[in-house]
Amino acid sequence: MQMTNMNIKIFYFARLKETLKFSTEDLELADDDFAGTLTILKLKAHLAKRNDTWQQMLMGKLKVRGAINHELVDDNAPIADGDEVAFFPPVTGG
Amino acid sequence: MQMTNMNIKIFYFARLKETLKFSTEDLELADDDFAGTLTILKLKAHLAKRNDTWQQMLMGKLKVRGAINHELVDDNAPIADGDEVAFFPPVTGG
Amino acid sequence: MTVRVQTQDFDAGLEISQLRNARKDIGAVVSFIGQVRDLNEGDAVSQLTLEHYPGMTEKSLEAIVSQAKSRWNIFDALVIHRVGTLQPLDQIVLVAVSSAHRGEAFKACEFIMDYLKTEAPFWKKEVTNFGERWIDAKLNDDDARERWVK
Amino acid sequence: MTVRVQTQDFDAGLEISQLRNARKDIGAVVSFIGQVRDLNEGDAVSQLTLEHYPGMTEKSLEAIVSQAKSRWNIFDALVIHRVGTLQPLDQIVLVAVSSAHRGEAFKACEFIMDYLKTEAPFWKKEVTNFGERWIDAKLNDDDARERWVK
Repeated sequence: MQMTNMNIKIFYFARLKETLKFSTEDLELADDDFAGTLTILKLKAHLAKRNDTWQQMLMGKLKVRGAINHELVDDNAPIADGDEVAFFPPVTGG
Repeated sequence: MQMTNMNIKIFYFARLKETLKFSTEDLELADDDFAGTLTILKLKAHLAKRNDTWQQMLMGKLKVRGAINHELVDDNAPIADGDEVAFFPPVTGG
Repeated sequence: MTVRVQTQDFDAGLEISQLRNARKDIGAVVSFIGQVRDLNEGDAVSQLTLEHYPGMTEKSLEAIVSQAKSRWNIFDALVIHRVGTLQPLDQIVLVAVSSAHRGEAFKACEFIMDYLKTEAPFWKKEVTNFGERWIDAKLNDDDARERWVK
Repeated sequence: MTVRVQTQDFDAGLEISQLRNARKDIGAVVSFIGQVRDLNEGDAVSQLTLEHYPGMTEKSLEAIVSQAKSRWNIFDALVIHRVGTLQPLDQIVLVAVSSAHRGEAFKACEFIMDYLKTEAPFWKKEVTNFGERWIDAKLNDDDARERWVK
Protein backbone atom coordinates (compact mmCIF):
# COMPACT_ATOMS: atom_id res chain seq x y z
CA MET A 1 0.00 0.00 0.00
CA GLN A 2 1.35 3.34 -1.09
CA MET A 3 1.71 6.08 1.57
CA THR A 4 1.13 9.66 0.37
CA ASN A 5 1.79 12.67 2.54
CA MET A 6 -0.02 15.99 2.01
CA ASN A 7 1.28 19.47 2.63
CA ILE A 8 -1.19 22.25 3.16
CA LYS A 9 -1.12 25.79 4.49
CA ILE A 10 -3.75 26.88 7.01
CA PHE A 11 -4.85 30.38 8.00
CA TYR A 12 -6.95 31.29 11.04
CA PHE A 13 -8.83 34.57 11.40
CA ALA A 14 -10.62 36.72 13.96
CA ARG A 15 -11.81 34.90 17.09
CA LEU A 16 -10.13 31.66 15.97
CA LYS A 17 -6.76 33.27 15.42
CA GLU A 18 -6.97 35.04 18.76
CA THR A 19 -8.04 32.05 20.83
CA LEU A 20 -5.85 29.44 19.10
CA LYS A 21 -2.95 31.90 19.08
CA PHE A 22 -2.22 30.78 15.54
CA SER A 23 -2.45 32.97 12.50
CA THR A 24 -1.00 30.52 9.98
CA GLU A 25 0.76 27.16 9.87
CA ASP A 26 2.19 24.73 7.35
CA LEU A 27 0.85 21.28 8.04
CA GLU A 28 2.01 17.90 6.80
CA LEU A 29 -0.58 15.15 6.98
CA ALA A 30 0.09 11.47 6.64
CA ASP A 31 -2.33 9.16 4.86
CA ASP A 32 -3.58 7.68 8.12
CA ASP A 33 -4.54 11.12 9.48
CA PHE A 34 -7.56 10.96 7.16
CA ALA A 35 -9.30 8.03 5.51
CA GLY A 36 -9.56 8.47 1.74
CA THR A 37 -10.09 12.08 0.69
CA LEU A 38 -9.25 14.89 3.09
CA THR A 39 -12.21 17.23 3.59
CA ILE A 40 -12.76 20.43 5.58
CA LEU A 41 -14.63 18.43 8.22
CA LYS A 42 -11.91 15.80 8.47
CA LEU A 43 -9.25 18.47 8.80
CA LYS A 44 -11.27 20.20 11.57
CA ALA A 45 -11.58 16.87 13.42
CA HIS A 46 -7.86 16.24 13.02
CA LEU A 47 -6.91 19.68 14.38
CA ALA A 48 -9.47 19.37 17.19
CA LYS A 49 -7.42 16.51 18.67
CA ARG A 50 -4.65 18.94 19.63
CA ASN A 51 -6.34 19.99 22.89
CA ASP A 52 -9.60 21.19 24.45
CA THR A 53 -9.27 24.72 23.09
CA TRP A 54 -8.88 23.44 19.53
CA GLN A 55 -11.77 21.04 20.09
CA GLN A 56 -14.02 23.85 21.33
CA MET A 57 -13.08 26.32 18.62
CA LEU A 58 -13.29 23.96 15.64
CA MET A 59 -15.86 21.34 16.66
CA GLY A 60 -17.81 23.20 19.35
CA LYS A 61 -20.73 25.61 19.31
CA LEU A 62 -18.90 28.31 17.35
CA LYS A 63 -19.93 28.39 13.72
CA VAL A 64 -16.72 27.97 11.70
CA ARG A 65 -16.56 28.60 7.98
CA GLY A 66 -13.88 27.15 5.73
CA ALA A 67 -12.22 28.36 2.56
CA ILE A 68 -9.99 26.49 0.12
CA ASN A 69 -7.72 28.55 -2.13
CA HIS A 70 -9.70 31.73 -1.35
CA GLU A 71 -13.13 30.21 -2.07
CA LEU A 72 -15.80 29.70 0.60
CA VAL A 73 -16.61 25.99 0.79
CA ASP A 74 -18.74 23.68 2.90
CA ASP A 75 -17.64 20.92 5.28
CA ASN A 76 -17.55 18.22 2.62
CA ALA A 77 -15.26 20.10 0.22
CA PRO A 78 -12.15 18.04 -0.68
CA ILE A 79 -8.69 19.40 0.11
CA ALA A 80 -5.77 18.62 -2.24
CA ASP A 81 -2.03 18.64 -1.70
CA GLY A 82 -0.68 22.20 -1.76
CA ASP A 83 -4.04 23.83 -1.02
CA GLU A 84 -4.41 26.94 1.10
CA VAL A 85 -7.11 26.35 3.70
CA ALA A 86 -8.61 28.95 6.02
CA PHE A 87 -10.90 28.76 9.04
CA PHE A 88 -12.87 31.73 10.37
CA PRO A 89 -16.17 32.75 11.98
CA PRO A 90 -19.04 34.06 9.81
CA VAL A 91 -17.96 37.33 8.25
CA THR A 92 -19.00 40.73 9.65
CA GLY A 93 -17.67 43.40 7.28
CA GLY A 94 -19.45 46.24 5.52
CA MET B 1 -82.26 82.33 -6.85
CA GLN B 2 -78.89 83.57 -5.65
CA MET B 3 -76.08 84.00 -8.20
CA THR B 4 -72.53 83.36 -6.95
CA ASN B 5 -69.49 84.10 -9.02
CA MET B 6 -66.18 82.29 -8.47
CA ASN B 7 -62.70 83.61 -8.92
CA ILE B 8 -59.89 81.15 -9.45
CA LYS B 9 -56.32 81.30 -10.66
CA ILE B 10 -55.14 78.76 -13.23
CA PHE B 11 -51.60 77.71 -14.16
CA TYR B 12 -50.56 75.71 -17.21
CA PHE B 13 -47.26 73.87 -17.54
CA ALA B 14 -45.02 72.20 -20.09
CA ARG B 15 -46.72 71.10 -23.32
CA LEU B 16 -50.01 72.73 -22.25
CA LYS B 17 -48.43 76.09 -21.53
CA GLU B 18 -46.54 76.00 -24.80
CA THR B 19 -49.45 74.99 -27.01
CA LEU B 20 -52.12 77.11 -25.30
CA LYS B 21 -49.69 80.02 -25.08
CA PHE B 22 -50.94 80.60 -21.56
CA SER B 23 -48.86 80.29 -18.46
CA THR B 24 -51.41 81.63 -15.97
CA GLU B 25 -54.77 83.38 -15.92
CA ASP B 26 -57.29 84.70 -13.42
CA LEU B 27 -60.72 83.37 -14.28
CA GLU B 28 -64.12 84.47 -13.11
CA LEU B 29 -66.86 81.90 -13.48
CA ALA B 30 -70.58 82.55 -13.24
CA ASP B 31 -72.92 80.07 -11.65
CA ASP B 32 -74.27 78.92 -14.99
CA ASP B 33 -70.79 78.01 -16.27
CA PHE B 34 -71.01 74.93 -14.06
CA ALA B 35 -74.00 73.10 -12.58
CA GLY B 36 -73.68 72.71 -8.83
CA THR B 37 -70.10 72.15 -7.65
CA LEU B 38 -67.24 73.07 -9.94
CA THR B 39 -64.83 70.15 -10.45
CA ILE B 40 -61.59 69.69 -12.36
CA LEU B 41 -63.48 67.90 -15.14
CA LYS B 42 -66.12 70.64 -15.39
CA LEU B 43 -63.45 73.29 -15.53
CA LYS B 44 -61.63 71.41 -18.29
CA ALA B 45 -64.88 71.14 -20.27
CA HIS B 46 -65.54 74.85 -19.76
CA LEU B 47 -62.07 75.86 -20.96
CA ALA B 48 -62.26 73.40 -23.87
CA LYS B 49 -65.07 75.49 -25.37
CA ARG B 50 -62.61 78.30 -26.17
CA ASN B 51 -61.44 76.73 -29.44
CA ASP B 52 -60.17 73.53 -31.06
CA THR B 53 -56.70 73.81 -29.56
CA TRP B 54 -58.10 74.07 -26.05
CA GLN B 55 -60.49 71.22 -26.80
CA GLN B 56 -57.60 69.02 -28.01
CA MET B 57 -55.24 69.86 -25.18
CA LEU B 58 -57.72 69.53 -22.31
CA MET B 59 -60.29 66.99 -23.50
CA GLY B 60 -58.30 65.15 -26.20
CA LYS B 61 -55.88 62.25 -26.19
CA LEU B 62 -53.27 64.02 -24.06
CA LYS B 63 -53.32 62.86 -20.47
CA VAL B 64 -53.83 65.97 -18.35
CA ARG B 65 -53.32 66.01 -14.61
CA GLY B 66 -54.88 68.58 -12.33
CA ALA B 67 -53.78 70.14 -9.06
CA ILE B 68 -55.74 72.26 -6.60
CA ASN B 69 -53.77 74.46 -4.22
CA HIS B 70 -50.54 72.51 -4.94
CA GLU B 71 -52.07 69.06 -4.41
CA LEU B 72 -52.47 66.50 -7.18
CA VAL B 73 -56.18 65.68 -7.51
CA ASP B 74 -58.41 63.62 -9.80
CA ASP B 75 -61.09 64.79 -12.23
CA ASN B 76 -63.88 64.77 -9.63
CA ALA B 77 -62.10 66.99 -7.10
CA PRO B 78 -64.21 70.06 -6.18
CA ILE B 79 -62.82 73.55 -6.79
CA ALA B 80 -63.68 76.38 -4.36
CA ASP B 81 -63.68 80.14 -4.76
CA GLY B 82 -60.12 81.50 -4.52
CA ASP B 83 -58.46 78.18 -5.35
CA GLU B 84 -55.28 77.91 -7.37
CA VAL B 85 -55.78 75.27 -10.06
CA ALA B 86 -53.08 73.87 -12.36
CA PHE B 87 -53.16 71.68 -15.46
CA PHE B 88 -50.14 69.79 -16.77
CA PRO B 89 -49.03 66.55 -18.46
CA PRO B 90 -47.79 63.61 -16.37
CA VAL B 91 -44.56 64.65 -14.65
CA THR B 92 -41.13 63.66 -15.96
CA GLY B 93 -38.56 64.93 -13.46
CA GLY B 94 -35.79 63.12 -11.64
CA MET C 1 -35.06 66.95 6.19
CA THR C 2 -33.98 69.30 3.40
CA VAL C 3 -35.61 69.92 0.04
CA ARG C 4 -34.05 72.32 -2.46
CA VAL C 5 -35.05 73.27 -6.00
CA GLN C 6 -32.38 75.31 -7.74
CA THR C 7 -30.83 76.21 -11.09
CA GLN C 8 -27.22 75.97 -9.91
CA ASP C 9 -25.24 72.73 -9.67
CA PHE C 10 -24.61 71.00 -6.33
CA ASP C 11 -21.61 69.29 -4.74
CA ALA C 12 -22.94 65.77 -4.16
CA GLY C 13 -19.86 64.76 -2.16
CA LEU C 14 -20.22 67.69 0.22
CA GLU C 15 -23.97 67.14 0.68
CA ILE C 16 -23.50 63.43 1.40
CA SER C 17 -20.62 64.19 3.74
CA GLN C 18 -22.70 66.70 5.74
CA LEU C 19 -25.57 64.24 5.98
CA ARG C 20 -23.39 61.37 7.18
CA ASN C 21 -21.54 63.52 9.73
CA ALA C 22 -24.72 64.91 11.28
CA ARG C 23 -25.11 62.12 13.84
CA LYS C 24 -22.77 59.56 15.37
CA ASP C 25 -25.38 56.81 15.31
CA ILE C 26 -25.64 56.80 11.52
CA GLY C 27 -24.44 53.49 10.09
CA ALA C 28 -25.64 53.78 6.51
CA VAL C 29 -26.04 56.49 3.87
CA VAL C 30 -27.65 55.64 0.53
CA SER C 31 -27.63 58.21 -2.22
CA PHE C 32 -28.91 58.55 -5.74
CA ILE C 33 -27.65 60.94 -8.41
CA GLY C 34 -29.62 61.37 -11.61
CA GLN C 35 -27.85 63.02 -14.52
CA VAL C 36 -28.48 64.03 -18.14
CA ARG C 37 -27.74 61.23 -20.64
CA ASP C 38 -26.42 62.11 -24.08
CA LEU C 39 -28.88 59.60 -25.54
CA ASN C 40 -32.63 59.16 -25.10
CA GLU C 41 -34.97 56.86 -27.05
CA GLY C 42 -32.05 56.24 -29.40
CA ASP C 43 -31.47 59.90 -30.28
CA ALA C 44 -28.49 62.08 -29.37
CA VAL C 45 -29.45 64.67 -26.76
CA SER C 46 -27.57 67.96 -26.72
CA GLN C 47 -29.60 69.84 -24.11
CA LEU C 48 -32.31 69.32 -21.52
CA THR C 49 -34.60 71.93 -20.00
CA LEU C 50 -36.42 71.31 -16.75
CA GLU C 51 -39.58 73.24 -15.96
CA HIS C 52 -41.36 73.02 -12.63
CA TYR C 53 -44.31 74.40 -10.65
CA PRO C 54 -42.79 76.68 -7.99
CA GLY C 55 -44.55 76.26 -4.68
CA MET C 56 -46.10 72.91 -5.49
CA THR C 57 -42.70 71.35 -6.24
CA GLU C 58 -41.28 71.98 -2.77
CA LYS C 59 -44.54 70.96 -1.10
CA SER C 60 -44.69 67.76 -3.12
CA LEU C 61 -41.06 66.81 -2.36
CA GLU C 62 -41.56 67.51 1.34
CA ALA C 63 -44.66 65.32 1.39
CA ILE C 64 -42.75 62.48 -0.29
CA VAL C 65 -39.86 62.73 2.18
CA SER C 66 -42.30 62.85 5.13
CA GLN C 67 -43.98 59.73 3.86
CA ALA C 68 -40.60 57.98 3.61
CA LYS C 69 -39.78 59.04 7.18
CA SER C 70 -43.07 57.68 8.46
CA ARG C 71 -42.62 54.34 6.66
CA TRP C 72 -38.98 53.60 7.49
CA ASN C 73 -36.73 54.10 10.44
CA ILE C 74 -34.44 56.67 8.86
CA PHE C 75 -32.65 59.63 10.45
CA ASP C 76 -32.63 62.19 7.68
CA ALA C 77 -33.23 62.69 3.99
CA LEU C 78 -32.09 65.29 1.51
CA VAL C 79 -33.49 66.06 -1.95
CA ILE C 80 -31.91 68.56 -4.33
CA HIS C 81 -33.46 68.95 -7.79
CA ARG C 82 -32.24 71.28 -10.48
CA VAL C 83 -34.37 73.22 -12.97
CA GLY C 84 -33.44 75.24 -16.03
CA THR C 85 -31.20 74.30 -18.92
CA LEU C 86 -28.73 71.42 -18.57
CA GLN C 87 -26.21 69.58 -20.75
CA PRO C 88 -25.30 65.87 -20.92
CA LEU C 89 -23.42 64.77 -17.76
CA ASP C 90 -24.99 67.58 -15.71
CA GLN C 91 -26.43 66.46 -12.41
CA ILE C 92 -30.24 66.68 -12.21
CA VAL C 93 -31.15 65.29 -8.82
CA LEU C 94 -29.58 64.10 -5.58
CA VAL C 95 -31.44 62.06 -2.99
CA ALA C 96 -29.52 61.00 0.12
CA VAL C 97 -30.86 59.11 3.14
CA SER C 98 -29.19 58.28 6.46
CA SER C 99 -30.17 55.51 8.86
CA ALA C 100 -28.72 53.11 11.42
CA HIS C 101 -28.86 50.12 9.06
CA ARG C 102 -28.66 49.80 5.30
CA GLY C 103 -32.00 48.15 4.47
CA GLU C 104 -34.10 51.11 5.57
CA ALA C 105 -31.89 53.65 3.79
CA PHE C 106 -31.99 51.70 0.51
CA LYS C 107 -35.78 51.39 0.61
CA ALA C 108 -36.42 55.02 1.60
CA CYS C 109 -34.05 56.38 -1.07
CA GLU C 110 -35.60 54.33 -3.86
CA PHE C 111 -39.12 55.15 -2.61
CA ILE C 112 -38.36 58.89 -2.72
CA MET C 113 -37.05 58.60 -6.29
CA ASP C 114 -40.02 56.50 -7.46
CA TYR C 115 -42.50 59.03 -6.02
CA LEU C 116 -40.51 62.03 -7.23
CA LYS C 117 -40.66 60.55 -10.75
CA THR C 118 -44.44 60.24 -10.69
CA GLU C 119 -45.69 63.02 -8.38
CA ALA C 120 -43.28 65.96 -8.21
CA PRO C 121 -44.22 68.62 -10.82
CA PHE C 122 -41.13 68.67 -13.05
CA TRP C 123 -41.22 68.39 -16.84
CA LYS C 124 -38.30 67.70 -19.16
CA LYS C 125 -37.87 68.98 -22.67
CA GLU C 126 -34.89 67.81 -24.68
CA VAL C 127 -33.06 69.07 -27.73
CA THR C 128 -32.04 66.40 -30.23
CA ASN C 129 -30.99 66.45 -33.90
CA PHE C 130 -34.70 66.44 -34.70
CA GLY C 131 -35.40 69.58 -32.70
CA GLU C 132 -37.06 70.09 -29.33
CA ARG C 133 -39.42 67.58 -27.77
CA TRP C 134 -41.18 67.13 -24.46
CA ILE C 135 -40.26 63.87 -22.79
CA ASP C 136 -43.25 61.57 -22.23
CA ALA C 137 -43.87 59.99 -18.86
CA LYS C 138 -42.86 56.33 -18.73
CA LEU C 139 -45.29 53.59 -17.81
CA ASN C 140 -42.58 51.71 -15.92
CA ASP C 141 -42.22 54.71 -13.61
CA ASP C 142 -45.87 54.18 -12.67
CA ASP C 143 -45.10 50.49 -12.11
CA ALA C 144 -42.10 51.39 -9.93
CA ARG C 145 -44.34 53.58 -7.79
CA GLU C 146 -47.07 50.94 -7.55
CA ARG C 147 -44.66 48.53 -5.85
CA TRP C 148 -44.76 50.72 -2.73
CA VAL C 149 -48.56 50.76 -2.45
CA LYS C 150 -49.63 48.15 0.03
CA MET D 1 -14.94 47.62 -12.14
CA THR D 2 -12.72 48.58 -9.22
CA VAL D 3 -12.21 46.85 -5.89
CA ARG D 4 -9.93 48.33 -3.25
CA VAL D 5 -9.08 47.20 0.29
CA GLN D 6 -7.12 49.83 2.18
CA THR D 7 -6.35 51.25 5.63
CA GLN D 8 -6.57 54.90 4.57
CA ASP D 9 -9.80 56.87 4.29
CA PHE D 10 -11.42 57.61 0.91
CA ASP D 11 -13.09 60.66 -0.62
CA ALA D 12 -16.58 59.35 -1.39
CA GLY D 13 -17.52 62.51 -3.30
CA LEU D 14 -14.50 62.24 -5.57
CA GLU D 15 -15.01 58.52 -6.20
CA ILE D 16 -18.71 58.97 -7.04
CA SER D 17 -17.88 61.95 -9.25
CA GLN D 18 -15.28 59.95 -11.21
CA LEU D 19 -17.71 57.09 -11.66
CA ARG D 20 -20.56 59.30 -12.89
CA ASN D 21 -18.33 61.26 -15.29
CA ALA D 22 -16.85 58.14 -16.89
CA ARG D 23 -19.55 57.81 -19.58
CA LYS D 24 -22.06 60.21 -21.10
CA ASP D 25 -24.80 57.59 -21.26
CA ILE D 26 -24.96 57.20 -17.47
CA GLY D 27 -28.32 58.33 -16.12
CA ALA D 28 -28.15 56.98 -12.57
CA VAL D 29 -25.54 56.50 -9.86
CA VAL D 30 -26.52 54.77 -6.62
CA SER D 31 -24.04 54.69 -3.79
CA PHE D 32 -23.82 53.28 -0.30
CA ILE D 33 -21.54 54.45 2.51
CA GLY D 34 -21.21 52.36 5.65
CA GLN D 35 -19.68 54.04 8.69
CA VAL D 36 -18.79 53.27 12.31
CA ARG D 37 -21.70 53.91 14.72
CA ASP D 38 -20.96 55.10 18.24
CA LEU D 39 -23.50 52.59 19.53
CA ASN D 40 -23.92 48.85 18.93
CA GLU D 41 -26.27 46.43 20.70
CA GLY D 42 -26.98 49.25 23.15
CA ASP D 43 -23.37 49.83 24.18
CA ALA D 44 -21.17 52.84 23.47
CA VAL D 45 -18.48 51.99 20.92
CA SER D 46 -15.20 53.89 21.07
CA GLN D 47 -13.22 51.97 18.45
CA LEU D 48 -13.62 49.36 15.73
CA THR D 49 -10.93 47.13 14.23
CA LEU D 50 -11.42 45.43 10.90
CA GLU D 51 -9.44 42.31 10.06
CA HIS D 52 -9.54 40.64 6.66
CA TYR D 53 -8.06 37.78 4.63
CA PRO D 54 -5.72 39.41 2.12
CA GLY D 55 -6.00 37.79 -1.27
CA MET D 56 -9.36 36.18 -0.63
CA THR D 57 -10.97 39.53 0.17
CA GLU D 58 -10.23 41.09 -3.22
CA LYS D 59 -11.15 37.89 -5.04
CA SER D 60 -14.43 37.65 -3.16
CA LEU D 61 -15.37 41.31 -3.81
CA GLU D 62 -14.51 40.94 -7.50
CA ALA D 63 -16.69 37.84 -7.75
CA ILE D 64 -19.61 39.68 -6.10
CA VAL D 65 -19.28 42.65 -8.46
CA SER D 66 -19.03 40.32 -11.49
CA GLN D 67 -22.19 38.58 -10.39
CA ALA D 68 -23.98 41.95 -10.09
CA LYS D 69 -22.79 42.91 -13.59
CA SER D 70 -24.09 39.66 -15.03
CA ARG D 71 -27.50 40.03 -13.34
CA TRP D 72 -28.22 43.69 -14.06
CA ASN D 73 -27.62 46.05 -16.91
CA ILE D 74 -25.12 48.30 -15.15
CA PHE D 75 -22.12 50.15 -16.57
CA ASP D 76 -19.67 50.09 -13.71
CA ALA D 77 -19.31 49.34 -10.02
CA LEU D 78 -16.82 50.40 -7.40
CA VAL D 79 -16.15 48.88 -3.98
CA ILE D 80 -13.75 50.39 -1.44
CA HIS D 81 -13.49 48.71 1.96
CA ARG D 82 -11.25 49.84 4.78
CA VAL D 83 -9.40 47.64 7.25
CA GLY D 84 -7.49 48.46 10.43
CA THR D 85 -8.55 50.58 13.38
CA LEU D 86 -11.43 53.05 13.00
CA GLN D 87 -13.37 55.48 15.20
CA PRO D 88 -17.08 56.36 15.26
CA LEU D 89 -18.09 58.34 12.14
CA ASP D 90 -15.19 56.87 10.15
CA GLN D 91 -16.18 55.54 6.75
CA ILE D 92 -15.92 51.75 6.41
CA VAL D 93 -17.18 50.96 2.95
CA LEU D 94 -18.28 52.64 -0.28
CA VAL D 95 -20.20 50.87 -3.01
CA ALA D 96 -21.16 52.90 -6.07
CA VAL D 97 -22.91 51.66 -9.21
CA SER D 98 -23.64 53.45 -12.50
CA SER D 99 -26.32 52.54 -15.04
CA ALA D 100 -28.62 54.09 -17.64
CA HIS D 101 -31.71 53.84 -15.40
CA ARG D 102 -32.16 53.89 -11.65
CA GLY D 103 -33.83 50.53 -10.99
CA GLU D 104 -30.82 48.47 -12.06
CA ALA D 105 -28.36 50.64 -10.11
CA PHE D 106 -30.42 50.40 -6.90
CA LYS D 107 -30.71 46.62 -7.15
CA ALA D 108 -27.05 46.03 -8.03
CA CYS D 109 -25.79 48.31 -5.24
CA GLU D 110 -27.94 46.64 -2.57
CA PHE D 111 -27.05 43.18 -3.92
CA ILE D 112 -23.33 43.94 -3.66
CA MET D 113 -23.75 45.12 -0.05
CA ASP D 114 -25.88 42.10 0.93
CA TYR D 115 -23.29 39.70 -0.50
CA LEU D 116 -20.34 41.65 0.89
CA LYS D 117 -21.96 41.39 4.36
CA THR D 118 -22.23 37.58 4.13
CA GLU D 119 -19.37 36.44 1.89
CA ALA D 120 -16.44 38.86 1.93
CA PRO D 121 -13.87 37.83 4.59
CA PHE D 122 -13.91 40.84 6.93
CA TRP D 123 -14.32 40.62 10.71
CA LYS D 124 -15.11 43.45 13.10
CA LYS D 125 -13.96 43.76 16.69
CA GLU D 126 -15.23 46.66 18.73
CA VAL D 127 -14.10 48.37 21.91
CA THR D 128 -16.89 49.26 24.34
CA ASN D 129 -16.98 50.19 28.05
CA PHE D 130 -16.99 46.44 28.71
CA GLY D 131 -13.76 45.86 26.80
CA GLU D 132 -13.11 44.32 23.41
CA ARG D 133 -15.54 42.00 21.66
CA TRP D 134 -15.85 40.38 18.27
CA ILE D 135 -19.06 41.33 16.53
CA ASP D 136 -21.33 38.38 15.76
CA ALA D 137 -22.78 37.87 12.32
CA LYS D 138 -26.44 38.87 12.08
CA LEU D 139 -29.13 36.47 10.97
CA ASN D 140 -30.95 39.24 9.12
CA ASP D 141 -27.88 39.69 6.93
CA ASP D 142 -28.36 36.08 5.84
CA ASP D 143 -32.02 36.86 5.17
CA ALA D 144 -31.07 39.93 3.15
CA ARG D 145 -28.79 37.79 1.02
CA GLU D 146 -31.40 35.07 0.57
CA ARG D 147 -33.76 37.53 -1.14
CA TRP D 148 -31.46 37.54 -4.16
CA VAL D 149 -31.39 33.75 -4.58
CA LYS D 150 -33.91 32.78 -7.21
